[in-house]
Amino acid sequence: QEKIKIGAAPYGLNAEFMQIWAAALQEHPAVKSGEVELTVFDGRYDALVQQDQFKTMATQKYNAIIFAPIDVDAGAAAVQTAADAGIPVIGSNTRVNSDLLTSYVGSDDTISGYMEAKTVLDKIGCKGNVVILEGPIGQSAQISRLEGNKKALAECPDVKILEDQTANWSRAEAQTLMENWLTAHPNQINGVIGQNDEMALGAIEAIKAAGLDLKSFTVAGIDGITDALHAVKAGEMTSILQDARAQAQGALDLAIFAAKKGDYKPQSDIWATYKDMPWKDGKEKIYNVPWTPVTAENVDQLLATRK
Amino acid sequence: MELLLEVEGLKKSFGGVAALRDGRFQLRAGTVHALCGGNGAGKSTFLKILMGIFGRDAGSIRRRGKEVEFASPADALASGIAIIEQELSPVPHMSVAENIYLGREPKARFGGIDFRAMNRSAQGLLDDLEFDIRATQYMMNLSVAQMQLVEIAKALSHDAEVIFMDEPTSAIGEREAQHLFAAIRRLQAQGRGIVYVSHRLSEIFQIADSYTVFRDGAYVGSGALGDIDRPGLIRMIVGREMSEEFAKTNTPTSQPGIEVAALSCPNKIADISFSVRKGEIFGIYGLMGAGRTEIFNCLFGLDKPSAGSIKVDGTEVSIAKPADAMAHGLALVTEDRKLTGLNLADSVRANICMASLPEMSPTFAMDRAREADASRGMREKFQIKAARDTMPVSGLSGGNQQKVVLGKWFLRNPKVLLLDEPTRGVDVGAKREIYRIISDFASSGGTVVMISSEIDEVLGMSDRIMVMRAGRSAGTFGREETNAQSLVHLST
Amino acid sequence: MSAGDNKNSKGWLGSEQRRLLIQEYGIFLAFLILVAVLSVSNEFFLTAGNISNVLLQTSINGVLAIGMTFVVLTRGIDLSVGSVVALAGIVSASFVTSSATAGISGAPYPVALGLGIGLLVGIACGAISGVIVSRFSVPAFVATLGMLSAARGMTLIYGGGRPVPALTPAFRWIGTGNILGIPAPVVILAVVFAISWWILNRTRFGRYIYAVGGNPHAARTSGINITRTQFAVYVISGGLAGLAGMLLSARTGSALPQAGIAYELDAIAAVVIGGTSLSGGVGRVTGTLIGALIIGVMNNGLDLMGIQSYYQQVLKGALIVGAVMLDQKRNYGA
Amino acid sequence: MSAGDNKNSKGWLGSEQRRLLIQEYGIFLAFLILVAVLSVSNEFFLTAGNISNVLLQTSINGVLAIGMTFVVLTRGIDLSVGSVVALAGIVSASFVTSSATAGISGAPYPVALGLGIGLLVGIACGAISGVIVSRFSVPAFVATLGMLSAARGMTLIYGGGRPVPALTPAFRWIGTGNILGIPAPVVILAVVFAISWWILNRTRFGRYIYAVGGNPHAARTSGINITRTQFAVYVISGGLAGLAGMLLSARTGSALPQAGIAYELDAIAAVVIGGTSLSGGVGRVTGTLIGALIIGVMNNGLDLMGIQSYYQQVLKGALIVGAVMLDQKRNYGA
Ligand SMILES: Nc1ncnc2c1ncn2[C@@H]1O[C@H](COP(=O)(O)OP(=O)(O)OP(=O)(O)O)[C@@H](O)[C@H]1O
Ligand SMILES: Nc1ncnc2c1ncn2[C@@H]1O[C@H](COP(=O)(O)OP(=O)(O)OP(=O)(O)O)[C@@H](O)[C@H]1O
Ligand SMILES: [Mg+2]
Ligand SMILES: [Mg+2]
Repeated sequence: QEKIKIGAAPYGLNAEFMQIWAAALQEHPAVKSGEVELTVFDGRYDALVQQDQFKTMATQKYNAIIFAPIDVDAGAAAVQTAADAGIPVIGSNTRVNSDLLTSYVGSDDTISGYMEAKTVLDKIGCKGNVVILEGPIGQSAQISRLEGNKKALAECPDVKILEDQTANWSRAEAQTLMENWLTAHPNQINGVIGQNDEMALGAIEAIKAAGLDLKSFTVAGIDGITDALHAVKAGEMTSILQDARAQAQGALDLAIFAAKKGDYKPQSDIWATYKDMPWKDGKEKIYNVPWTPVTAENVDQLLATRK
Repeated sequence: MELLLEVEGLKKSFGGVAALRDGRFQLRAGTVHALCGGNGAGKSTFLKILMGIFGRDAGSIRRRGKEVEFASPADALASGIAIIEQELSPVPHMSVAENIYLGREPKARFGGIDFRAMNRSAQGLLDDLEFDIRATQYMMNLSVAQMQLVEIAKALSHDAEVIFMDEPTSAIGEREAQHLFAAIRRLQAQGRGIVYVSHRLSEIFQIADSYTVFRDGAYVGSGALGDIDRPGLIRMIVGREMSEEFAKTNTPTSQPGIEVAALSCPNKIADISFSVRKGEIFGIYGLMGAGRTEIFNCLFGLDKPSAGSIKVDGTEVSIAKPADAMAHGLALVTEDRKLTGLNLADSVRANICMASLPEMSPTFAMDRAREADASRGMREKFQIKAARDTMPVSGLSGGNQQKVVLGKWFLRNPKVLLLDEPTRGVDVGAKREIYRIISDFASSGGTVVMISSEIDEVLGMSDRIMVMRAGRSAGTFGREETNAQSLVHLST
Repeated sequence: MSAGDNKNSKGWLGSEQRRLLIQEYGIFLAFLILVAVLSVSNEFFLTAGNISNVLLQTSINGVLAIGMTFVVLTRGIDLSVGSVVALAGIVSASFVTSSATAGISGAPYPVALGLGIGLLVGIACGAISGVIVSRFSVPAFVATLGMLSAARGMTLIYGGGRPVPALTPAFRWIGTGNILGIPAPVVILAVVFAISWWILNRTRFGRYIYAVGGNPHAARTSGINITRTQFAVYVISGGLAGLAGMLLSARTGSALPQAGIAYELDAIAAVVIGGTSLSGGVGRVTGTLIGALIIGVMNNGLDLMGIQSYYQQVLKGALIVGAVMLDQKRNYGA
Repeated sequence: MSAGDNKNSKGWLGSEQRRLLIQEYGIFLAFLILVAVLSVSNEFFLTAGNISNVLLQTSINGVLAIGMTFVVLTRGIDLSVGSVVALAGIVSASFVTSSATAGISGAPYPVALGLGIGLLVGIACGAISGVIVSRFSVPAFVATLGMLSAARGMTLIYGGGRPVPALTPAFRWIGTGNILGIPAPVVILAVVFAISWWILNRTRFGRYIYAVGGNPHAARTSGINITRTQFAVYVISGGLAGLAGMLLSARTGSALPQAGIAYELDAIAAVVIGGTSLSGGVGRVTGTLIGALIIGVMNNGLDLMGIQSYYQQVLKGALIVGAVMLDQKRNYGA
């Protein structure tokens, strides 16, 4: 029996989230059993590199492709390439502006942006001052999460946004930025909205280094990376888990399904975990993996999955 | 007669130090005008200002009676002035023809370059001058002397009315110099004006018909060469009475200093043997390209000989790199100070100390007092003219740069001194001083091997002379048993 | 056997020419070896489709690297190309987008307008760097690093930090179209290469570039206008970066503000691998093209073989160095 | 008035020394102007806390830039420092983490072991680049670009693409501790600077570096071992990158595989802004320190003034160029 050749094209593999995502693919039962031959292509954070990799996969006649594009719009050209070669593409993590996408498994970044801002605003009582640490300007996640942030902030007109800058998802950059903000706005910052955990952690380090009391700050991040789980456990921040495993394995199930032209039952356990996201015979266009706020109750359990 | 150039009160200073205080001269059509002066007198600075390479601080320049202001060499070229600079300035990765016609490439159709025509006319030019160089060769593959010839050809190719020649013969041989003089005569006959700078007075008396002397950046006097004799000119240049003989005080001992046997390097030199005793000055004469420099390169570990043995103090040594040669007491004053002699961006002091760093840092840290002392000592010994010894050597006049190279190697107190054209670009006064220093070095038991293209120098200084021809020795002769004619004869 | 040999040596290049080629472009040998190894180890590598892919994937870096060659030959460097790619890409895109949210009012305009404006933006950036370097003697590294930062900032300001999507099909053609079965970007690269080769090897301006890089003093005393020559090479590099930016947006179908990050490294790498010296005056645009192809082939080949990305990075590092080492051996060894 | 003037000129520097300082470090003037403008326009800028911040934020780039100065003085370049930062950071961290999931079995080890290993990793990377450049005459750009890629790959392989968190407090002290109220990284930078200044200005090896960079032919003819000198500067740069990597992970509290990306640009920028020529032989480590401070002050000042990030990038570009232009004016003008 011919193996099914599936290619995964994440936008980049240097950061922890996508690393977990890629690792989850390798742990999918169909890959482990050898039914599927999986190759992961590192998009190196460049839309064009991803597009080129699609061409490479088309040349090699892959049966299906899992795609986490760097950008909503720029992903469309890549999908077109695959469609021209008759290869189904399953989106994961980041949407693609294309009708040609077979289906998409991901979590809506606008929601998480709203959720994290809301937690911060609730904690500071809908008054005071906040700062926002943004992702690389123009990246889809940054745009959507900011949209969510702004939506929540609109509900609290008394809250002032003191600063709003990009730290490019980077902990070190966020740390520097926060050090400078703490100087420029002494004793004025109440909340820190970090669009991802790395930057939130950087802000925490800056606060600690300045000798300030973390308790007088509310810091929020998104993604639920390991360091953030530890920080949540220590009561230093809040975070929202974006389930990389579910996004990856869900997409892989859908990819196999598409490759086998419907002759397939999903094998991942994530369908059982998320009752809100039913398989529906693989016919849905969009599968929304729910966001899970990290809490004192579930943090130990989550940490256990990171061994 | 018409004045091609008339200059008055030219001034120039670099960072507060005056290089030229009062430059003056008049160039008539159809004359060869010698510009004389000691090292650092301001000759090159003067010419560079006239060429538009430097700006001036004050003074006036009149070209055919009209006040001019050259913002760049392009302007000077456009008004019919060309220059052979003292410091060679080749574009190494271009062909000879491209170097000669740089900025004036013959055009072909569609705005391209007509390479064929360019190569042809460059080759024609070189052949006319009887320079043995192929126009299609890469500049970087030429020897210093050949590069100098290309610079000469380039200046002549400009068809300029005024040509400045700043020490055009310092790196080339006798034969090529005569070809240059022939060309100068032709230009003179066409009514052009040539400004000729050289420290070789015999050349000046041979080719020039008028002179101007600078001293310490200022005009001293001028006149027709017919009205002055050699001692008179020297007096004007150095500002005091001075005789010109070679100060030779050494007497060879019987102990061998350096012995070379059957040294060969493919395509460069073959079967070179000689032995030099302590206290002896051994001269090597030859035409350019005869392979003299190559001998030194092999001796000093800069090139790998294919065969041969070297003995220092009677014991055979193996030399793979300059550091080995230095460890055995050898020192090499190279012929090309810019390429292999100096770190132009660094200070005079650092350059003087460059070959003695381990000796001056017994504990890894530099002994700065010793560095300063050494630098002061060498500057006095060779009378190096520099504003400060922390100034970069690039700001020194050519002759003074040469003295820095000499100082660097004398500082090492070598046993064997290898000198390749040691007085290149050095003025009459300093030359005498250098001869005395070399001679003293030999008298105190040092061994000297000296390459020179100046017959007077070789004959005046050497105890014995080896003549090189096409990579082989054409014989070795005692000082008394030879003369200029036989040297030239043997070398061709 | 021997007959075969004879035939070979009468191939498309005479043996003398071949010897010269290898001597001049030791890197060409490295390229051939790389291609040979990949052909043997992957069945897809030498398929027509994949060759077209590799060329397509090389086109943008190739265009940038050719522009960079001009600059590096004069002893300069242009770090800003990546940012100029983004700026020109987004500005030109805003003139040819059919999306109402992005773009300036009234877009899409005719494709020629978009192309012209993209080129102009690139040329303007190059001109600014060029003036700073040539007139004010600011080291090229600093001047173009400043432009790297400034052009990226302007990209974000211009687009409000958002991508410009939905480019018109006419515009996208330059990135996705075909001419006689050859992808349009490859044809564009070929044209850029041919013109650049001609300029560098056959015109006065080309000679001036080599002279200014090889010995600025000699160039000046020969009456060459150094300021103008230096200025011109930055304009060329900027213009080609503008072109590359448009190719990039046309290929991806949308202009991203974070496009082109770190492209300068790949462009300079192609130049240096191709044998052009960063100290100026030596090098050939043919070498640059081979350098760009080596990088393209390497990326493509490692992806084809499905080598894990982390190991790919280690391998790439080793391969780049290895290729140049081979070249050095040829040049200086024996 | 005139009395005041007199007093001024008898200040902490004699007038002659001051003249030299301005002549040698025109960039110092640019720095002072930048500081003056920022002090006036922002009340917080000159507070003790902020000065300490600026120094802290300069420390890592400062250490890298000092290492880079050694390399650049010999006509080289070290593009790999950012990747070496990440590799050394993650390897050393894995020895001093108290997290059971990350790290090698049995960690945490004593902090000295972690530090030693981090340094060793940096030195090893530098040594590899050094051998490739000095022995095999591969252009430094290519050799260290290869190392940039390879070291990043090894970082990802070593850590499996995940960060190493939970570093021991003893290790974190080098990034977050204080010595007499001065942040530990600042003290480390000061020590690195002092030693480097001494090496470059007062030792034999320093003289070798300037000679090799200024004129390799002359250096060789003067008996200087070029190979060894070149090799050594890459080892120094690698070692300092290793140190910087540990400082970074100690500061952020965890070693990230994507740390240090593009750090090489800032490091080289500091070197060049500080007046060291990329063509070697000319420059001072004091200038590099000022260059790093200019970059640090600029970043800090623009953040303090709350300038929007898009405009910050444009401004940063302009400021860098402006500072160096001022310097050039001083050197070549009048
Ligand atoms: N770029 C420079 N910077 C500083 N000083 C300089 C510079 N160029 C020349 N000088 C100084 O100007 C003076 C005149 O130098 P110049 O080169 O004109 O002498 P010269 O007459 O040509 O000597 P020589 O016979 O040795 O070539 C010297 O004292 C030299 O130190
Ligand atoms: N860089 C080079 N590349 C190729 N050939 C060279 C090079 N330098 C010298 N040669 C050749 O080597 C031979 C010996 O040159 P060498 O420089 O030793 O001669 P020389 O007697 O010192 O003459 P001079 O120094 O006056 O030119 C000559 O034939 C010369 O053309
Ligand atoms: Mg002179
Ligand atoms: Mg010679």
